[in-house]
Amino acid sequence: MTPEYLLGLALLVIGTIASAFPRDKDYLTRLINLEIPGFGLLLVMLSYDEALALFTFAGVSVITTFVFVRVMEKRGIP
Amino acid sequence: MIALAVVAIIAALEAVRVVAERNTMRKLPYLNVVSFAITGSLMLLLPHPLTILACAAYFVGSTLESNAIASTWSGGIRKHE
Amino acid sequence: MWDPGAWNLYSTGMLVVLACAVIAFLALSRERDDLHRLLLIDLVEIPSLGIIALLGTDLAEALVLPGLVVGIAELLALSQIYLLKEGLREKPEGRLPIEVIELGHAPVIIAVILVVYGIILSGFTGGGVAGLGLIFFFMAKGHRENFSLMEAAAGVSWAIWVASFFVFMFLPEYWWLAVMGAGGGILLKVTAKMSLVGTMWGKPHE
Amino acid sequence: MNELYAILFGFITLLGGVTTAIYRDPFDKLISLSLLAAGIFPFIVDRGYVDVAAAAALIAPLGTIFTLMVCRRRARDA
Repeated sequence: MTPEYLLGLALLVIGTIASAFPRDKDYLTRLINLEIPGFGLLLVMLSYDEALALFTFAGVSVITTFVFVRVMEKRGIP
Repeated sequence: MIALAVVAIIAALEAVRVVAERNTMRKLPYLNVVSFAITGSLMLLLPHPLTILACAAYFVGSTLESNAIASTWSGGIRKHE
Repeated sequence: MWDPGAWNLYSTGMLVVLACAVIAFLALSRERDDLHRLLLIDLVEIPSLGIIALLGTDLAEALVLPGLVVGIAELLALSQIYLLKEGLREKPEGRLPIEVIELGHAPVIIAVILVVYGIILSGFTGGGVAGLGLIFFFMAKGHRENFSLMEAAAGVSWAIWVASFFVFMFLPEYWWLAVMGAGGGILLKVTAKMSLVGTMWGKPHE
Repeated sequence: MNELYAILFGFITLLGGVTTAIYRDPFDKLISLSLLAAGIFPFIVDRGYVDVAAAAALIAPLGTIFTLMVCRRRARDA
């Protein structure tokens, strides 16, 4: 019963709900809320000692953010 | 041991103050205090030479982050056009 | 049969993560807007990776990495398709108007640290980290792109990869060399591709 | 990790996660997100992954900076 594991699951649930049904339904809110389950998954991976996966996930999630920001900048915020 | 407890309690209290503050700009000093406290607790948690590196990275990263937030909030650099 | 002993930490976590995946799929099925759907696809990916991560062995680590590779490739392709479908062609204005980014040396230092660190890590992980540093640098400081150099890098990485494959096949006693070659090849390839993403930012240069 | 520290840092993490989910202003959300990240690093270091912590500490602000570009766009339009 490690604290990392419980915290990670809690963040995963909070983030998923917040991102699936956000309060203001616009792109920016969803993009920022998407980072919460990311951190939750990071903690779950940490509690299972998967260091390499953790590393890669941290890098890839920021690249994902960049791709979304690029699309949003091209589209313009409605 | 007592030092770590003090630093961690300070971090938690200032985190509450960040949340309790309504003004966006006034949140940032409290956020800085939190990141200073976290930097200190990182060093006290694992006294090892490599931890200094992690502390420095976290310090630089969090300062850059709050600077970027503050700079964007105030409108960024004025463009002459 | 229901067995109370089976409800250990692992099963509970699996149930929670599956519930998250169901919530994400529910939101995805009710969403109509395309960009929102793209964001929700990314949300679905996270609990799915969590299910794999809960296996908790080296197998999980070996399965998470391809999942991430496929995820980022899929996202790049889908976002490009979305942009083409909507007919959005103009490039966004480059450069961040943030003082710490534009006036200071922070982007250079952070990019250099990340690239050096990525080279030490090697493999896909190192490629991702180094590519991230290059993206940040290109985005913050602008770029004079030299696409032929990147094509050359991709070609060289291909060649290193095939060569190390042949070393694995015909000279198995030099396996260490082959592993290093393959890791370096992937590093070069992923870094080149990721920095290409960074150069898509900024004003058109013609 | 001692229970006291687990509770304190877990409290910071959860506070950051919940407030990121419920705030509406994007800048408030980003500040809460950096609070969430601040709560996570002691857990990473406590497991002994100092290298992961160093890399994650440099990577996490990049995500925020990328997200700020969309915020800037919206602030200028409004």
